[in-house]
Amino acid sequence: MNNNFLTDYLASTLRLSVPLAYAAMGGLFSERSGVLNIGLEGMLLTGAFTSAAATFYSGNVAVGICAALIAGGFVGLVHAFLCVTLRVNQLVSGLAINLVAGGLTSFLGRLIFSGSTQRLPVVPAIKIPILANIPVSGILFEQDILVYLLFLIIALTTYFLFYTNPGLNLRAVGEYPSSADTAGISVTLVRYVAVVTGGCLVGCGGAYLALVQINYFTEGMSAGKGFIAIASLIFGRWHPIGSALACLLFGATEALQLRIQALGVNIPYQFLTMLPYLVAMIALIGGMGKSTPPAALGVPYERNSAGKNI
Amino acid sequence: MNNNRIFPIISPIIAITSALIVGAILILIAGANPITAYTALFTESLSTYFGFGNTLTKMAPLLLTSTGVLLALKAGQFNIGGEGQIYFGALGSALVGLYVQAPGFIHVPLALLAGFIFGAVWGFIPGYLKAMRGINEVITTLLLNYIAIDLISYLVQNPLKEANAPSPYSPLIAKSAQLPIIIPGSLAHGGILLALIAVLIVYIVIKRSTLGYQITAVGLNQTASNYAGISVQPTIMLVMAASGGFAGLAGASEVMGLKYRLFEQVSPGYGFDAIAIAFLSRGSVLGLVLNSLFFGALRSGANVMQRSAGAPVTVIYAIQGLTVLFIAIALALEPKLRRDTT
Amino acid sequence: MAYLRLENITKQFGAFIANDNINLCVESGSIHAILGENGAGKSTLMNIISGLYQPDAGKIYLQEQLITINSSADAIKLGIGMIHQHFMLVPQLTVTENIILGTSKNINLNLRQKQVEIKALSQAYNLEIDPTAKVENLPVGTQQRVEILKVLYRHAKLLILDEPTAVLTPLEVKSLMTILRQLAANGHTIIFISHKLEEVINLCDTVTVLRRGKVVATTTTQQTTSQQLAELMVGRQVSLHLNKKSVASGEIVLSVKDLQVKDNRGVTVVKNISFELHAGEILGIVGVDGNGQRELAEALARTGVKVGYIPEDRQKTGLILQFNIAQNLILKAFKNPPFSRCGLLQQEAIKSNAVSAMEEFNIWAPDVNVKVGQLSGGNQQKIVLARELAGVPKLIIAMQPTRGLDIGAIEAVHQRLLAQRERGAAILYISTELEEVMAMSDRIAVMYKGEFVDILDAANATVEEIGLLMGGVER
Amino acid sequence: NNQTTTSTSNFKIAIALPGVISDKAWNQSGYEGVQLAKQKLGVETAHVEKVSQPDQTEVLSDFARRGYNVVIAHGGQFDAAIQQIAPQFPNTFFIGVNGNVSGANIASLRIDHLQASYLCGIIAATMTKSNKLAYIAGQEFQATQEELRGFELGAKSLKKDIKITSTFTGDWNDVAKAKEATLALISTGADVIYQWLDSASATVLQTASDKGVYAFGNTNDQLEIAPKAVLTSAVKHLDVAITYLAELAQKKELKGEVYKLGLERPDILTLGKFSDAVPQALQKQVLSVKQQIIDKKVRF
Ligand SMILES: Nc1ncnc2c1ncn2[C@@H]1O[C@H](COP(=O)(O)OP(=O)(O)OP(=O)(O)O)[C@@H](O)[C@H]1O
Ligand SMILES: Nc1ncnc2c1ncn2[C@@H]1O[C@H](COP(=O)(O)OP(=O)(O)OP(=O)(O)O)[C@@H](O)[C@H]1O
Ligand SMILES: [Mg+2]
Ligand SMILES: [Mg+2]
Repeated sequence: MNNNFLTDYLASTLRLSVPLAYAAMGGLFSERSGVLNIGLEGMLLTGAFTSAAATFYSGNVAVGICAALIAGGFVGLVHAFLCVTLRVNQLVSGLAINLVAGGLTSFLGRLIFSGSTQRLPVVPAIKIPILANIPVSGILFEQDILVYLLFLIIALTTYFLFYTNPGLNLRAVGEYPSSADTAGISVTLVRYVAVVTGGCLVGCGGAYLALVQINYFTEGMSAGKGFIAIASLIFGRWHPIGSALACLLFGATEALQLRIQALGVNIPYQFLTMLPYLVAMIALIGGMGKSTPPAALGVPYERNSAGKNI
Repeated sequence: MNNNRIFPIISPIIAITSALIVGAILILIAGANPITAYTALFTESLSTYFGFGNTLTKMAPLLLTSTGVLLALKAGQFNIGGEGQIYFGALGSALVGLYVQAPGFIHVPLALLAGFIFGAVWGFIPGYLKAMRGINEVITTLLLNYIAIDLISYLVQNPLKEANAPSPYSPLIAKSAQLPIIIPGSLAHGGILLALIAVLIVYIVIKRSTLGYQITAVGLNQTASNYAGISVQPTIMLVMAASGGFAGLAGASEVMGLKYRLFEQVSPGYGFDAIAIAFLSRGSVLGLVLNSLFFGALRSGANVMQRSAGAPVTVIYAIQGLTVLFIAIALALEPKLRRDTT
Repeated sequence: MAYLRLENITKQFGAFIANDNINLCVESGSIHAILGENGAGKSTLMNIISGLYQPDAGKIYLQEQLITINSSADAIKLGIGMIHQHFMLVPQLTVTENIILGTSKNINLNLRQKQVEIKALSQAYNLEIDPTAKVENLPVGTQQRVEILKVLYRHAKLLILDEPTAVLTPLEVKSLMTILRQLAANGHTIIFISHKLEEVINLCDTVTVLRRGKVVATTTTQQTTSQQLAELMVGRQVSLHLNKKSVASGEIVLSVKDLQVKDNRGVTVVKNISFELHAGEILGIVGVDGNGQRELAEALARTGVKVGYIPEDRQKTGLILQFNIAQNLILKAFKNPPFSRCGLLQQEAIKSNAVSAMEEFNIWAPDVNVKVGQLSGGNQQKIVLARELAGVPKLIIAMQPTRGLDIGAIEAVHQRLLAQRERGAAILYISTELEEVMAMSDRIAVMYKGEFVDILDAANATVEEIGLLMGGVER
Repeated sequence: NNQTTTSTSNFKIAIALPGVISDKAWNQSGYEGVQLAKQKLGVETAHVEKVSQPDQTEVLSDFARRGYNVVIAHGGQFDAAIQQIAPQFPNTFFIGVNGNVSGANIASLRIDHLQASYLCGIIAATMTKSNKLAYIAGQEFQATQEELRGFELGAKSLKKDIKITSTFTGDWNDVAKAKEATLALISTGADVIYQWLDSASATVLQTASDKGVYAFGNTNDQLEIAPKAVLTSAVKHLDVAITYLAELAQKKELKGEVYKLGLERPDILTLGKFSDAVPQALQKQVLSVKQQIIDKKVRF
């Protein structure tokens, strides 16, 4: 019973963190390249919707996940086009993406899923032999493909950013695009690739939400997770592992507050639902504070002002 | 030369038209009539007596909050916390409206002041953390939104709840603390005037005052400001507090002018609309007024389109998003177009 | 044989012609200087050669082959490397990361191996550097070295150096010259931009002078003198020598005893500094960049006395580039009358203040509403001077006040400061330009590792002596 | 589909909904209510969804101004707005669903939530093995509190020491959170769950099914969603209730009072199909209590 409780807690923490972490990783790619991405919420929703719709029609979760990946990437492409090519204000572009995605997914959702409850096939869990038998933490090795993929993505992103040439280019573009430009790197290309890749990842997070966690699509089901992902990203100082840990913190406190409620502790529930945000706030104040964004974050790059007063 | 005058008007019109065309397709798919819907949208929200009143009613909180966002922006701060500050402002004014007794000419300003101060407190916290501790204000303002919303939810459900109310809201605030209706018979209340006054004040402060100069200097270059003897940190804290204060006034005007009580969902996302408004206005105070009016019309038009044309709310949200997007694009392209034609 | 040849290159920014029909020929293996006032169009032309800008008209020949350079990547492929006037280093990255940026098609960074390569490269060219250091923690002089290594690492055959010596100490300049000569001897072709005519005469083979976007002369350095070049650049007589009047030193304005300053990482960077400064006196402070000069200046600037402070970095700390001239001129006094009344700005007073400052300080701009970011460095510096001297300060701290300025502007700055001295101001003149400090100062303090190793009388000091002290050699 | 249609009767009703009409629960039931009224009474209808609280007064007054005879506000949160608006429009009847207001032209329609949840409480108390029951809803307000109380009373009528914990997610949209909340309840030992959620309802039932615990359907007969888990459902035919009041209004028989409709109107409030897991004896017992409630022998 006690073991079970812990295992459940761990599993719940993980499930609550996964969509956040996908979104945060997606945001990380975009923001490390210098493109602000407040549209994570809309991208999550897009991923959730397309994965559900594609699975609904094809009956195949793999198709659903791929669709979410593509749709997320497409929204990323739109964001990149707006921010990089047209130099639209990046904050506005993100907010607009949230609005459009919210409206369109609901609209299409009603067209596609009207009437019957959607019955989607489940994403099977893959047990990793031996490891899955470890008490309590064994639950980490009894997850579905998207969770393992996430672990891989976090590791790969870390490796990519700090140990590869394209990763170096990405960081340089986000910090000082003129420098990258004079070194022969295409700022535009790097930003496009980063934002689109980011979109794909966020789309995956949406797919997790719709296919794994809930198994159907509902309107507005991202419910603010995109914004929490942004908070995690900043909290984690735009570092993949830091951000993932920040997501875990949000997931863990959320899971905790739900358990406190479930145990019947006599605290008004509003104080419990605010717990994750409160904890994050306290953690920020308690010294984990300063985080410096990539220097060029939010600034469109224009070559004619290269090297000039940025 | 002529082009320079025409573009700022033409390009938003093209943008809005494009959004409406895309929207029309969606409305058609949904099985409603786009022409009826759009006729309703425009005639109602801008040209009829009550419709315009509704637009103004929506405009008030948007204008107040976006004024706050703009002010923070001038000092280089991103205030994403308008939402939470609105809730806190609403709380402040409701407390004064509920528990203080005074004649109207004192009660109204007092309640507004309380709204301002409560909002200011909620803006000051991230301001303090940013200025003194270097903690990114985007994340703190974002987190404080959630905390404020939960806190108000608790308060209206427990200590402040009206007895026997089926849903969490407070009792009515005193008559003396209510803002007057300015367009008789409609819902348009004194909060709109308040918003216009606030905008005017901010305009004067930014454009004409030494404080505005100081704020702008800090926003543009903290290092240089610091060397010139400007106290950068107090400026940031002050501006963030004031920014929160304006959002707080938005909450106060909703309580005192529209609902006459504190309720659970004070803001359905005004804080985020305000960010878009502030950015689309590109620092211009007049732009703030026009954009708030436009967003107000769009928001009240959303209800109208549903009511009289049966256009589904989902499409309306999509149209709103597309409009914001296309206007942003138009604004971004404007300098290019201008260059090409001259 | 001409390594690089430009034919009728023209570049316009809006209506403004930055480069006007420029013809230029750089011989293979030579060091070619480009001279010109601030804003003459030197950087623009170089940016065209390095692919950052595209010319509106004209042709570029490399080794007599017509080429088009559409991007920096193209230029790098063609063996053209440029060290930009404003450094193109990512402060948050390490030296190695900056140098290898964009050079490898491999996925893996192989940072370890690259560090070794760069260490070797730096030793080969005598450009000592720590490959693992973060660029933002390096003094500018060292950053310059990184920039040079960056170009060498890319195997550039044509090196363009846009004002590379502006931030270097005399010793560093000397070693840079040696390196450049060595590179030229090895077959590299070099384009060298500088405002320091002595350097040009000493180092370069040929020189082209630009004025207002046009070539006004091309000659060999043997056939010309500093004085001639100066006149070609400015188009009028320039005095290259200061006439410093002797001023009787007055009361003590500043007295410093055992000053200690810690930097933001908590390291003590200024140690036990004591000195006195009199009215009408200029105390020069020399030293290799990064020996605590900046921290000393900042600490003194904050003392609260009426201090005029000319900071090292005019663009970041001296000015608000997005503000116009008039606004920048009131940055320190905006709260005082006549600029402010009842908390409101008085536009008339602000404007007339700007108009008279522009006249008095010879600030060249169409009007007072021009954004300072669009002015040349010289004019920017004059605005800083105009503002800092407006308060009739008792103490003036000038840090690298002539960095990057053309000779005309340098002359103006020097004259201003000397006039202040005559008025009775006490001046702290901090610079890495040894000769300039020696010419300006009454006494010279040599700073090394945060300490004054000695304070000398300017009249009797020699360059050699000071040079040794700067290197930490005690007498 | 949802367009305004003209009809001969010239009687117009409108509904303002706080959420989306596709939530398969509360808001959808309100929307279906006016649809049913349109079909059965031939009235003209209109609706507005996602009416946020600041918009309530605007929406209600606008409908009234357009001459709608009946304006239905779907949720207790509209009560304050109704009181504010109704006096200005004496020719329009305002109906607050789940509301608690009455007046010259104000009526409220309340489903007696307690009654159904009381019966479910009895079933839950019998079926539980851990003696721990759970209640989960999106937010706490009068109606959800009433339901919780009914559930509690029902359960305690059988077992005095039974434990009931409640969870509120705080966000009706956050389906994922609702699911985790369910899992949290289950992991603390609860083995029968009563839920009142909208979009998240199905996921709660499926989760219960996966974890091998019992649950109740709400609003609709939700047995089909998770036949192994759902014991029965508290079926609320709000559409019928709304149509009923609309009909009264059309016949000018609607009074300014709170209409509390309960089990005595099986077409409006009733229990859904029992699952096979519920023993026959228990079914009988519950049905007899139900009769006692109808006969007013059991009161709350
Ligand atoms: N990006 C730009 N946009 C518009 N005009 C520019 C731009 N860059 C340069 N100019 C114009 O071109 C002229 C030449 O600038 P450039 O940078 O080439 O001068 P420079 O000779 O390098 O001066 P300095 O000695 O100060 O470095 C300037 O006076 C300016 O008016
Ligand atoms: N964005 C711009 N638009 C127009 N002109 C510009 C712009 N940026 C720079 N300039 C012009 O380019 C010229 C040279 O600029 P630059 O920054 O190279 O000045 P500088 O004198 O070299 O300054 P520094 O002291 O930093 O070396 C100036 O005359 C300035 O007017
Ligand atoms: Mg230059
Ligand atoms: Mg220069």
